[in-house]
Amino acid sequence: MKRLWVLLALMGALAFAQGNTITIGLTVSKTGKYNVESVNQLHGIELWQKWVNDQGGIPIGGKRYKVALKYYDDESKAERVQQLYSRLISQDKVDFLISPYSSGLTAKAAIISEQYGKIMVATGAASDSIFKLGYEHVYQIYTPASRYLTGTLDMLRAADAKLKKIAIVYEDSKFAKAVATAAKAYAQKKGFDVVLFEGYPKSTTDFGPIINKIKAAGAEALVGGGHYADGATFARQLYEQKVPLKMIALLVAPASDEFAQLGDAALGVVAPSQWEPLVKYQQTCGPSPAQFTKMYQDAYGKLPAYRAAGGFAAGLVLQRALMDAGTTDPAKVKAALDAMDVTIFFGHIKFSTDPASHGLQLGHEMVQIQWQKKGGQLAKQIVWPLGAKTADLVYPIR
Amino acid sequence: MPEILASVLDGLLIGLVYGLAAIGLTLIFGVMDVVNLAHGAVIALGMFAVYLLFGAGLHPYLGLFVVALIGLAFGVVVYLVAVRPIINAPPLMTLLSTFSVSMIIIGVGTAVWSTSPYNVNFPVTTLRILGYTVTSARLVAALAAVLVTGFLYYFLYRTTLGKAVRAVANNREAAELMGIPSQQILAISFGIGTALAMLSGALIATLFPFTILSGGIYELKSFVASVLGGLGNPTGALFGGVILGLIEGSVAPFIKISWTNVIEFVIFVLILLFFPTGLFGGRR
Amino acid sequence: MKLFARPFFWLIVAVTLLYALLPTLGQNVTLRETLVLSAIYIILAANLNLMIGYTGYVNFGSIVFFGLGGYLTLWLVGGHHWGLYPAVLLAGAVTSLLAFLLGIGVLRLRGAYFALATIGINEAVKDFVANFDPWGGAEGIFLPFTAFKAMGGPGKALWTVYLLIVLVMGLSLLVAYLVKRSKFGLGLFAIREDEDAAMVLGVKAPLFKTLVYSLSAFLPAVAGGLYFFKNGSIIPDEAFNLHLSIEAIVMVMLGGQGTVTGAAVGAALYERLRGLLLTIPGLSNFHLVIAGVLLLLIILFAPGGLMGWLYRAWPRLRRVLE
Amino acid sequence: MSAALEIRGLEAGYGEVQVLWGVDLSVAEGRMTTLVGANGAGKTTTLRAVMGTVRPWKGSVRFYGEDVTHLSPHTKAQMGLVLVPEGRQLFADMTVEENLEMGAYSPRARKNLAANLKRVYQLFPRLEERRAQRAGTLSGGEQQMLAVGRGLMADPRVLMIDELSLGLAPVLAQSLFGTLKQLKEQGLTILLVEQNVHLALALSDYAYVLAEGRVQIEGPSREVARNEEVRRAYLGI
Repeated sequence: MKRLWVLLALMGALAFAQGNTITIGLTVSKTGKYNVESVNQLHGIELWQKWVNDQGGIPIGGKRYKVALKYYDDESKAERVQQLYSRLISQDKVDFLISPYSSGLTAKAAIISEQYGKIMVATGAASDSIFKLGYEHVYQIYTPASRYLTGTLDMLRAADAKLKKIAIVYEDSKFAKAVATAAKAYAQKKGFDVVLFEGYPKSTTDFGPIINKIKAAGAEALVGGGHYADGATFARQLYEQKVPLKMIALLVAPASDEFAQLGDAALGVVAPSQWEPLVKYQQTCGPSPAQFTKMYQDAYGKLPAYRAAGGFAAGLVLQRALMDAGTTDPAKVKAALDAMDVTIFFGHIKFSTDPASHGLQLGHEMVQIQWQKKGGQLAKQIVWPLGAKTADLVYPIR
Repeated sequence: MPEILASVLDGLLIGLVYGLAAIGLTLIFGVMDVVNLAHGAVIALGMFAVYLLFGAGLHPYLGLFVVALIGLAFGVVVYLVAVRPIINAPPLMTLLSTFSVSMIIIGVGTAVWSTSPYNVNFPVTTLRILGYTVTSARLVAALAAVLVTGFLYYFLYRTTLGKAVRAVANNREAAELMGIPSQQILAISFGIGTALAMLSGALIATLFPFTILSGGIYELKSFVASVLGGLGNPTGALFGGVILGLIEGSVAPFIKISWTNVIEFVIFVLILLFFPTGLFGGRR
Repeated sequence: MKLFARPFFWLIVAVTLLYALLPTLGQNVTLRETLVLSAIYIILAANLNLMIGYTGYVNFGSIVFFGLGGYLTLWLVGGHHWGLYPAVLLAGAVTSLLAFLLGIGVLRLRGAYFALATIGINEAVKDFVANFDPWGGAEGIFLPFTAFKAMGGPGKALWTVYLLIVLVMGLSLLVAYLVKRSKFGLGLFAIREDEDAAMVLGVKAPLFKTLVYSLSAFLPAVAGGLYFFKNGSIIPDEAFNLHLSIEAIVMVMLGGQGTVTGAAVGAALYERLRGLLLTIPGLSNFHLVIAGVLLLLIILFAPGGLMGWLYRAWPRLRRVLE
Repeated sequence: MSAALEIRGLEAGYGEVQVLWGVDLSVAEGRMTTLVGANGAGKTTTLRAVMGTVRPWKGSVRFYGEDVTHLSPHTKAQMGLVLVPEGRQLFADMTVEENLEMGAYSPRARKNLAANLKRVYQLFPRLEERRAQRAGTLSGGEQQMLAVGRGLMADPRVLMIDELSLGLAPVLAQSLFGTLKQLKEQGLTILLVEQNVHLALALSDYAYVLAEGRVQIEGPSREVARNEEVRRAYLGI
């Protein structure tokens, strides 16, 4: 089975000599549809590894443990994930696990981690449902899908107390549908009138029919979207069709830097983001957001995307739990994770301990970004929460 | 009500482009009984062709002419390599060989362009007609589809070569007996079918973003449209495309968009079962 | 037929045992996960071969059975707290019945029309399920952890499911063999050669075709149930992946259509090849291209596949390897 | 006198089944030659092997002295070796005139398209009346006229006709044979395969009797027609 794995663990000779090494296993989508996001996430994890090893390792119960990573390419495919996680646990004897990228792959890996009672920190996976299946060893870093758009709606309500009619239009995928369903309930609670609630098929490129419906329903604001490709197209066609919306908030797509390629069509579009380099969280452990951003820039020559930050955060949370536990004993580490309530550069981290939703992220909040013109240039600004903002929300946009 | 009209108009315009794609598929089937499973991949190639030409400074609408020529040449090559040796074998063989061509195109395309979306960013104006907003690109695409179809009809019914294509489609052996080099005609027909697919891809690329995988959905729509119109019947395929577009446009206001595909495929299977020669009569 | 006197029967038993024992002996989970894919491919190819190889009907959407079986199973287990065993059996039976009813209509079509219709059916079912809320729509179905606990925890459950999948693989090969050696199979081969002539000779072609279509749905549906149970979740795109059903055709062609050994060897080879192409650096980007070229070469130069080539080289093999 | 078409030792068949076992046959220029024989004797196969729509296994076909055995059918047609196939094989979805036009596809024939069209319409006025009608909708007799007319449009140097009268009413068959006679008188070289042995032998100059894939008897038509043995053994008259 040599063909399957690519060993990238960089183990210091010292660590070998002392024998104090913690091995963390994961799969990375080096190929396939999650390639870009997953490799980004890996960069964050590797940066954390380097950071912690440069400090001499993780201090646990008076000893220092170096961190080794072991990962394989899962090809973005579900069928490889279970095979490789089984291998990581039973053959490579890794100590802890980090999830693959995406909720779909994480769900498959979770069955294996649960089978062996291995702790798995899940990053790049925003699904709620994985954490409602009764798993006891999976911990979520991201804000779950159910709270993706709640901040957006809070912001909209704060900007316009009178606005009633909103449209929720989402990609018919597991993630976007979960987000939209939760957003609908929250919108109704907030006193919005959801005049259109509809999904569009995954490969949609022609948003004409949907846009006609948005117009027909007389929606004043739009929240929804799905992933990058559909979101960018949706924004472009909304602009071309001159749909009179006061706010457009889309998932994922506007949070990417490439979104600027849309030009004027990008202007004013809002997106929830897990994390942005400009956020100002007051961390109680680990690097500050600015320190992390600098470290990342030094290492990779560009600004970190939230996926990279999520990767680093996953390592940091595990590190924190090990330090709190003072031992590598899985049961104690699990107890430390259950009890965790910290703020790191990525934001507030606290897990649900309710058996019905064990491991679900409760603390972390989304930030809202908006594309604005700054000195003639399109730029992302943080507009919500107010404590973290870098600019005021532009409202209405049209 | 105006929204419904807008939706129907949208459907009509895009339906013409579906129709053009379907003609490419149905022409090849009509002439040589080959269901070209590389159709979708070729549509995607058309998208990238116009994208590359645009990148080289050619206006997308001028690029169409070049795309058509590339399509013709490419189709002839595909025919000679993958279809000709097994043209008389059972249908499974040509289905599989054209599918393998599709795998090769998509494989190379993925290696070169990955599967991320591309756009042909050229200035598009917005027109208001009867209080409804339409982009110039949509109008031009529909018009181009009609023009290309007209041109194809002129070719098939007014030129000797075009008539030879129809003769070979009617009776390959008799055509050969009359001195018509049937293999050349088959190669040319495959080339034309491919050129039409690439043209429709190029037109779609002026409307929507695309990836190397985008051809798949239009391939399926081409199947539906050409079966609606009767496999092997180019006029039928154009009408099939329009019907498909109109169905999409007219049901969209009343049901969830995501049900449109279900309706289309159910119609597809039902038509195959109960009107196997399509609504306009095809060749069996 | 004296089944136990046939060497080929014992060959099937031996291969099945080999798949069952190899990973079990060393509790080798990695090998198990590799072999489970191989076994699933063999199941898909062997059953598809009943249609393509035996009857000459190109089913492009055979994966719809696999997906439906998976959905029915997960719906019964996850939503209605059924046990896995009754759930997969019912899923298989229902899928097979649906195939029978569908077959009555769709098998009137021949050649390319049939092939197109099977694509349409798969896409229609996929889009329907993606909109069907009782099955979770686009979100799919996720199994609660209790479903695994009921089978002694996921560790034990996954081993059990693996052995069941291997059993289904063995059964698929056995069915393929028995059908080939039966009068029923003879009728199918007659339909493949010339359906109209077969009818004249008294083969009840419509009934035979419908029966074999229905039969070719049963075991893949059971396998789908087991496979997606193992995955713990199912979504429309994974369940009704048209690409996988076309890959199944490639496997059958690679091994040699119409032969039991060919379908199995083709499937196993394809799994290895695919894995190899995906992991060789530099080639991983081109694995689709290489697979495509390979398929084209088979079609153009070796339409009988591997078995066709072996039979020609050693004609005696024909008597041993079915 | 040189032969327009010279066939030597022709063997051919379908799949593994051999039908022709060495056919020798020669067609003199300006004459009408006929090939008769019972059903399954290999008449149609002979014509198809000559054209190349059935691949000849062995033997040679010479056309005005040139070896054309392995040329493709369309090349032979372009050279002027034209077959009016059994069962007419029209382009059913095309109009009568388009069918005729397709007959003149080869560059050689295309030059004379207008003249030939006129000639065909003179021979078969019915076709001119129905020039815009789809060939598939013609009556059986009209279809046969069109098949012959289309063959003539190819400007044949040798015209081979397979089963001219098959399935036609006797009156129609008579009239078609009349046309054939006219063509012969105009100097066209013809090789005729015909079920109606009486008519064929009456009209043609030279005859070959084919049985079991070989030429059994040959001679001037009148003599063959009188040959009692031929009548009984091969022609079932």
